[in-house]
Amino acid sequence: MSAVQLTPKDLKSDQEVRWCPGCGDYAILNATQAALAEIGVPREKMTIISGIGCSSRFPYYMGCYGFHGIHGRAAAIATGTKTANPDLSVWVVTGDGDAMSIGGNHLIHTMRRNVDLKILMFNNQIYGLTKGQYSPTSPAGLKTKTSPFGSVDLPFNPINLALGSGATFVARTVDTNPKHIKSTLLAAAAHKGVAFVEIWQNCVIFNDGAWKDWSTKDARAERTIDLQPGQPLVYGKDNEKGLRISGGEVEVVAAADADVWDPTTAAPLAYVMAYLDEREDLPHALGIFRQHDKPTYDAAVKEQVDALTAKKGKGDLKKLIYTKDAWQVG
Amino acid sequence: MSAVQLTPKDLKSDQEVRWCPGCGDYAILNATQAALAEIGVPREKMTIISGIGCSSRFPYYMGCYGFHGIHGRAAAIATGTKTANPDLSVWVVTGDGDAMSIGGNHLIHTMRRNVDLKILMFNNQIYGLTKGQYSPTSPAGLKTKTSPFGSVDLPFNPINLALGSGATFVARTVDTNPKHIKSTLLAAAAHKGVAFVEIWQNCVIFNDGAWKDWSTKDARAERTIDLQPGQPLVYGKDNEKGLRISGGEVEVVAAADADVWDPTTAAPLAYVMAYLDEREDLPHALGIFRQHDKPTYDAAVKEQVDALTAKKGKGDLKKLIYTKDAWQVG
Amino acid sequence: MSIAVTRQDDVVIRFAGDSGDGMQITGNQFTDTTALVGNDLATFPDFPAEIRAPAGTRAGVSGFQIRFSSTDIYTAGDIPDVLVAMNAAALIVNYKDVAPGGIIIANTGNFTERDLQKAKLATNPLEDGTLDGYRVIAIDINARVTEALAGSPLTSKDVLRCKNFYVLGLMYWLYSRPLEPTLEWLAAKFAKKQDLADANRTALRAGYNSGDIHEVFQGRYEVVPVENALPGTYRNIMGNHAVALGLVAGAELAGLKLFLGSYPITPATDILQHLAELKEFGVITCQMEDEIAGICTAIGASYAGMLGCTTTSGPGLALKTEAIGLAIMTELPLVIVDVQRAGPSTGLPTKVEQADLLQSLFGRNSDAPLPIIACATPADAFDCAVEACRIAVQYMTPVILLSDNYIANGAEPWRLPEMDKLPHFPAAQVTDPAGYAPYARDGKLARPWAVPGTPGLEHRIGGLEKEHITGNVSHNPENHQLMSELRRDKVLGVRDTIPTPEVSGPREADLLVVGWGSTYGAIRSGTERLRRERNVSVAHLHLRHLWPLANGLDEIFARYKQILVPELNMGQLSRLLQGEYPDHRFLHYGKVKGKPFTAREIREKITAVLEGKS
Amino acid sequence: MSIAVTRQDDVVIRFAGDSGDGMQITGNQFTDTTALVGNDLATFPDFPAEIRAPAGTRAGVSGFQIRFSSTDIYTAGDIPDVLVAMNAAALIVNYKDVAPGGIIIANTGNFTERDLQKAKLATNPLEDGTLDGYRVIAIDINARVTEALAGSPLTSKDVLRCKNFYVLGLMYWLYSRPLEPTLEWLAAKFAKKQDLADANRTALRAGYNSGDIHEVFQGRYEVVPVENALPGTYRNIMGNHAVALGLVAGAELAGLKLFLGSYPITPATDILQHLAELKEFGVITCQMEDEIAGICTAIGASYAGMLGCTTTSGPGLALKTEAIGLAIMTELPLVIVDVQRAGPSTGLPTKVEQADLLQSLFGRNSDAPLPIIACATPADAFDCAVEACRIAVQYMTPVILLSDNYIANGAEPWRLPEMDKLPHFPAAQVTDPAGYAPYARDGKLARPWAVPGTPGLEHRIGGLEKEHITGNVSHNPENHQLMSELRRDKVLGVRDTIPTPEVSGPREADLLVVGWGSTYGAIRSGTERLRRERNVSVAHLHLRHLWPLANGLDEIFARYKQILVPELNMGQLSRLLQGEYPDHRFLHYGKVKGKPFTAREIREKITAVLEGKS
Ligand SMILES: Cc1ncc(C[n+]2csc(CCOP(=O)(O)OP(=O)(O)O)c2C)c(N)n1
Ligand SMILES: Cc1ncc(C[n+]2csc(CCOP(=O)(O)OP(=O)(O)O)c2C)c(N)n1
Ligand code: SF4
Ligand code: SF4
Ligand SMILES: [Mg+2]
Ligand SMILES: [Mg+2]
Repeated sequence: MSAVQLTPKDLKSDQEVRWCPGCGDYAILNATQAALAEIGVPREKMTIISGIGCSSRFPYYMGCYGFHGIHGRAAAIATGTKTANPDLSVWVVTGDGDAMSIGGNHLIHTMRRNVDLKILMFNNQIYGLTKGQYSPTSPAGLKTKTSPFGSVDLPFNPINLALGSGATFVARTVDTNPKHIKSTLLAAAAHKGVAFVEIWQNCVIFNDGAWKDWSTKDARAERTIDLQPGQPLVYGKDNEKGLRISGGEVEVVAAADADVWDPTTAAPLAYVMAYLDEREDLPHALGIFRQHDKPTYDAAVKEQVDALTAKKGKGDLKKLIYTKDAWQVG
Repeated sequence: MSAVQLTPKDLKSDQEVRWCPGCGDYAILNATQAALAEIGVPREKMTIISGIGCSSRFPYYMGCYGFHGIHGRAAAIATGTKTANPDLSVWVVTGDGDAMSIGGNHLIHTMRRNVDLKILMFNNQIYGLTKGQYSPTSPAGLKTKTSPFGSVDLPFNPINLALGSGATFVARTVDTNPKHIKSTLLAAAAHKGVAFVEIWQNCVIFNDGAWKDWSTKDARAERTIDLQPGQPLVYGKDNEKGLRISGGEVEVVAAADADVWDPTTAAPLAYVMAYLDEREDLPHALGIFRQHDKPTYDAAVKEQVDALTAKKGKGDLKKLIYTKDAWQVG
Repeated sequence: MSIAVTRQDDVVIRFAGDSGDGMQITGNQFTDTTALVGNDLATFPDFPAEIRAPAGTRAGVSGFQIRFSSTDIYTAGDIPDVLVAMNAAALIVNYKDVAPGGIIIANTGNFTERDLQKAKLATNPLEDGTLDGYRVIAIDINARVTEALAGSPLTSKDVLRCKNFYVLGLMYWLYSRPLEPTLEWLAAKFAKKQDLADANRTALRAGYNSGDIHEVFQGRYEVVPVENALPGTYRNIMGNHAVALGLVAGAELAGLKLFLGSYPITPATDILQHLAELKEFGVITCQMEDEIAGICTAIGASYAGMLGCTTTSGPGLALKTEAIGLAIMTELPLVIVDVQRAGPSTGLPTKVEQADLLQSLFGRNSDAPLPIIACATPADAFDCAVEACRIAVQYMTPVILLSDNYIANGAEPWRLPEMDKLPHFPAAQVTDPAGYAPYARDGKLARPWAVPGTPGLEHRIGGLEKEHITGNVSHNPENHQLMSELRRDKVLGVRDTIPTPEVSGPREADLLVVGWGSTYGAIRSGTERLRRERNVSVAHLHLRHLWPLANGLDEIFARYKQILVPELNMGQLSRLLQGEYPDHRFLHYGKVKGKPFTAREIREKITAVLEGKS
Repeated sequence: MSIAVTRQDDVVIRFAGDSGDGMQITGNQFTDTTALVGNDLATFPDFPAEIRAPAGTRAGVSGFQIRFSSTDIYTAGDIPDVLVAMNAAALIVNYKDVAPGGIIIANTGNFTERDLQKAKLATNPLEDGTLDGYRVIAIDINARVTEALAGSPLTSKDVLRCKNFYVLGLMYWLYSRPLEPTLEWLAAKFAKKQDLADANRTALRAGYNSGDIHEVFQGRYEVVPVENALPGTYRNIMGNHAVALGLVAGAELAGLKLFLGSYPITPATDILQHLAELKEFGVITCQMEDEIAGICTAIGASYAGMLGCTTTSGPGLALKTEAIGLAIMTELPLVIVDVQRAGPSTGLPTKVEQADLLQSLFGRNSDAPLPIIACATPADAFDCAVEACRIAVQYMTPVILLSDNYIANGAEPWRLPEMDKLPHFPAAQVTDPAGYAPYARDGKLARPWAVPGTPGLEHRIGGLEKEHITGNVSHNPENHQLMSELRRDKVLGVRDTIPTPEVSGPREADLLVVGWGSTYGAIRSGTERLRRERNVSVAHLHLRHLWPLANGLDEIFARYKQILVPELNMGQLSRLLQGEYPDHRFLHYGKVKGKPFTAREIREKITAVLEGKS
């Protein structure tokens, strides 16, 4: 693709944006437009494919090609699109319900296959569009319209699920930090292969403040750590604290003694970072958990087609139909 | 449940067993009957629920209750059965296609919810019943009827997927070792919560020898390690080699220096053991990867029902219908 | 000066405002109070789209229509007598429906330049002649509420949020309704937020008093209670709520506990939400990962001896079809509720349509028959849910219960059933191993229900064809034919336990109008009025049972010269009837606009048909 | 002594043996050779259940029937003239079908005590009178093969594996067929396993020679080539293979590349398997995680500009219905192939049924019309697949192509199309931004296909109702009505590009038999013979297009006194026709035994109907 330079405005559509005032989706939309303007892909080669949910209205607001699919199936539709035309930059926008509930199967298989899609999962820990039922990422005990006495479901850790499915790029960002969204999406775009990006998103109406313990500016400094390739695992207001991994466990150390983060390692360290979520005493990780290079599905499909076409010559319909074992009458 | 003692024969049904001669399913059937005879549950309180596949014919051969469901849905059906009656011992029997392909979503959600089901996944890395197509666990490059030039799909590591979904009990065993199957199933039965057991199974017809590098008696000693709670991580013909985990990586050490295996740790060590599968130089792990105690879904559902019934009194239909805001006419 | 109170028999009010304006609450309060007054009533809430659109836009308009009357009514009315428009967008979207000369109350506080812009209006419709011919009452409700709540501890934004109660108060005044029910509701609702309770109370009273004080109206109205209402205890009910209650009742009447496996989907989600509250009835609700898991857990629960049930809307039903086949093959009881919405595909998720009938009948691989019933009104939904449970349990079969968005969210007074007159249909779960066979059959052709946990009845079921009696897997050709016929005949046998429906109107006439589901009200009202006022020779037949069709329909059809089938679809019941009763001709009258029929549309169509014009 | 060669016109042979006995290979070899000889033929392979049952049991029996003839034939025959039974189970399961006086060749080597036991036989049917009235040829094939292969390097187990080629040789001798085609096939097949090639060759020859040497038969037969066969190039083809080729051809004729998103399911899997081989045609096959992903990737690929296609059987179609609605709403081309099997639910997965017609028509939420076509025979499947592609591309719509298990695995000689006479229907993907609108429509009411990657045509599609022309989301009531009508009319418009089907037989008659799909052969053959032999007044109308129904059917139906509709289901086409053409009466004749109709069943039914007996 030729390196095209767009402005975020080029990526706005003519449709009125229709989320609730204060919804975290706005910030994500803006940051996405800013990021996509910089990936060097012309508008017509970008397509956004979504399922159903508040988050899934996303394609309508983007000035490129868009497909608002059906609930849970965005990853499957996008797999078809990308495999049919690997030249396109295909982005999947989905919610915690759309991706992890009804769409869970397509999600894990897309990640396993390493289809070169960028999957943005807006995690508000709730079904927004259907007005407030718990989702597979809602914490146990959450009271919602369908769990009036508290949900008895244990939630997924989306990062663990993505890692466990074999995703080659796994990252996390948050709606309150547009810069971080942008840099994360740029890294995702640069990755050749599936990129799963969990985006903590606030639903002001049905689950307000779900992430507030980690998402506000102050909380972010003290209670999150940003995983960046080649950077030390440090956090705190003045980056004064560090993490060191030993034997699957994690300890807090002085910044100077912190391990350096390497998302490309084959060893299962990314899981250790996901495990931080379970620890009250440790920060939650944002940033890039894993970044592995593996053959992509769409490229492998194309290679096989190309290789066999080169080997056998372009298929000839007549030869296919008129085989050796045919016989002549009359 | 009262402790009942059965013989394996009690768990045979009157139906002729119909797998191909030499199929690994026979050994698993026998070992399962042996194990289930010892779990202290009477026949009538056991039910086996399956999907579709060679493996899924299992219920017909068991002398307890059985439900041969539809393709991929066994875990969902079983969730309903177990939640409706937590008093039953509910076993799901499924294949790599049934569980991980079409049934992937129900599988991961069942594991996330920690429904107290025992899920036995017969992994032969192939679709047996439909006569030999690659499955989500087939190695990349496998030539099958639908991948004549080699599969371009990267496979799941079932253990990683189970762990990443939050399963509380994750284990692996192999059809060539009936004793190991039996002890693994007994451990699964003893676990309160979901138990995911991958069983390496040989399909003589369509994927013969898929596991032979690890499953024969000799290979097992040298190329597998058995994860048992509280036991050192040793392997080799004379248990002479050991494993030590450090910083997410694994090294081979003398048996005496081996780490002791603890599947109950909260730290993500189980992933390290799954990661052995990716290493040519290390053994593959069998045995128990994870064993965590968490509230089960079925019990939590029941508790909520019981608690609210205790609090509000048994629901009175008349009161439910004749509410305060009703009025009288005539 | 005292203001005259005029008696009216039948009034339609539409509240319309922004999604955030609380129109649904206003409407529901007016409804509840009106029910207590003893009027018959029907409501039609009309949500815009799923997401809150930007405030002030046309897309963001939310409406609630209520019709109340001194006599029996069947629909929420065609033409509002009063429109309350809380902003410019609400006005422009709705005013055309109002009866000529009708009242339009407009909140001028939300007709600023910006408001007009957001509503895509070049000029102010209050001033540019748009509303000529209506009785426009322009009030700056924002200002009045702010005045009334001067000194309240609430922020000015929260103060403005009370304006719907101001309007409600005003409408109570206009139609002479008591404030008490709403005052009580506020006290309960905001028990822990006294400030809000106070503010809304004050706004309500201010609105009520403004009627007297400001003399904006020439007079007040009174709609006296229904006189010839059937004696009994009544309560206001919405369709989704009625289904939930019916399922609980149905399970209890069968001696079973209810299990609901479901996945949220508009407009069916409420049923799950209602049932999730009823733990003390032993009701288990599992919100599953998708629709397939929803029905599969329900099948698994029925297998375990509960009454399995699943609730959904059209797209969700489409996903459940494979599993429905499993329930048919395993012959387990199961109630599947489909609250229909407009499609195809995602379509218009918050709008009404009756277009899942053929999906319900035929939307499965192979010949896979099951009984289908549809409810006519919110109150009828209770009876239909009970009936669905009865059939499921007595015949060991999945049953589809069709509701729709109009019934689901509409309300009407429900004459509560006398508890001891509810039908009992205890489920016969077998326990005796003697003579047990999994696919033996009783007089209804139902197989015995043997539940895991029962000693000596261990058996295996599944989706492969079963051998007659033994239930073993069978590939025998004759057996497959026999089982296919048994499955068909069992379902057809439901005919023996359902009554032939009664025609409303003359036994013989020029025209019979046949309907099903939520068109009931419009058809009943349209046909009655034509008979009453213009002596038209027309009758109405409503079908609750869509499969099997009741005995005796053929004879009924034969008594009418023509048959008209209005449906909110492109022709589904008409197609079914035409196939089943080829001796008659069924004229389809369809509407697919995401809206219910109005009684007037029905009347006009009937007239046209009888005049040979269509 | 020289053996007489008798001429026969029409022969039916059934090979039956254990699943492991290679009966399908034997049958296919006999078929290919017979095709080359120039006979018309039809085959019917009959696999037992899905899993290899224990050797020797009744459940493990696998059969292959071939009928070949000197004249045109339409079915694989009702009654075998010869049964080859490789073991006791194969004999007992099949002998009853054989014509009285017919030949039964039994491999006595597999009638030991143990074999009888496994086949659940108390006594040996070769000895106990069971086969009285048949010409039984008992040969110990095991022994003969072992003799013939004495000295072979193969193990004795592998030697026994060659017995099917011994039988094949014997049958070649009996019916005077050449050995060369099979010898060539063996050479190619076992190019790298010379031992096996040699052994099978030897066994084949030994079987052939045994005809002469052992004089087990009184005579040989000859079935001369079809004389009046249409001139052209022929090749033997199975239905699933023909569908695969038709899809490749269809894509090429549209100027597109083919994309298949699928999930394996019996009996549709072969199509995926065939297409997976054709990479050099640019065909992409994605074996997905389930049926839903299969169709969704196909939709995504069509969206990207390929010709999306998905293949499945009934239970899989049930899972795809929600996504089909999305394809209907987004108006993308898509071919959905359903190879029907017996149900409901898992049913009888390897048996035939035609029971997905109504599912195809109505199995989706809301009114969601699409065109449906069904193939009649294996060769016809090619044309139908091309036709499905044409309609999908020209009308921008999903199309369902119905095949079934009988067609899928059956074979017949296929008169190859002349390449330059194949229809061309180039897809018109738009590239010009001038005047582009996503939901504008052409003369066929198709919307323009604008593919991502095209500059200036960026637009958004999806499952919510679309605004006419612009394609923006629209909740407008009138627009929804309009779009619903456009969707209906576009599909009905397909009528304009399909011919009225031709009746075979008299223009007017006492009875018209209307069929669809794989019953074609049995009906054609049954009606022709009744006319020919008994001068019965009966005609046959075969429907390729099931929706929309072709123009002119009404007039055709009017010309016959009665109309009979045989189907392998409980009444689906008959129901559809009755609803559409109420002026006529359609008599359903159903069979759901997992088997095709025999021509005799059709004849008997026709006779009964005409005699007023049914
Ligand atoms: C087949 C189907 N089932 C259910 C629904 C209803 N539905 C629409 S969106 C949604 C959940 C959305 O949650 P999420 O993906 O988290 O999106 P959010 O609205 O929170 O952004 C559901 C259940 C549907 N549209 N289709
Ligand atoms: C809805 C549906 N799709 C597809 C199939 C076909 N099918 C049956 S079993 C199977 C795969 C079985 O593979 P696995 O679960 O690994 O079982 P195995 O036979 O290898 O034991 C498939 C694709 C089906 N029965 N139903
Ligand atoms: S409901 Fe929640 S997620 Fe949806 S638009 Fe509103 S704030 Fe955002
Ligand atoms: S096909 Fe494979 S898995 Fe199936 S029964 Fe045979 S050997 Fe076992
Ligand atoms: Mg969400
Ligand atoms: Mg398998």
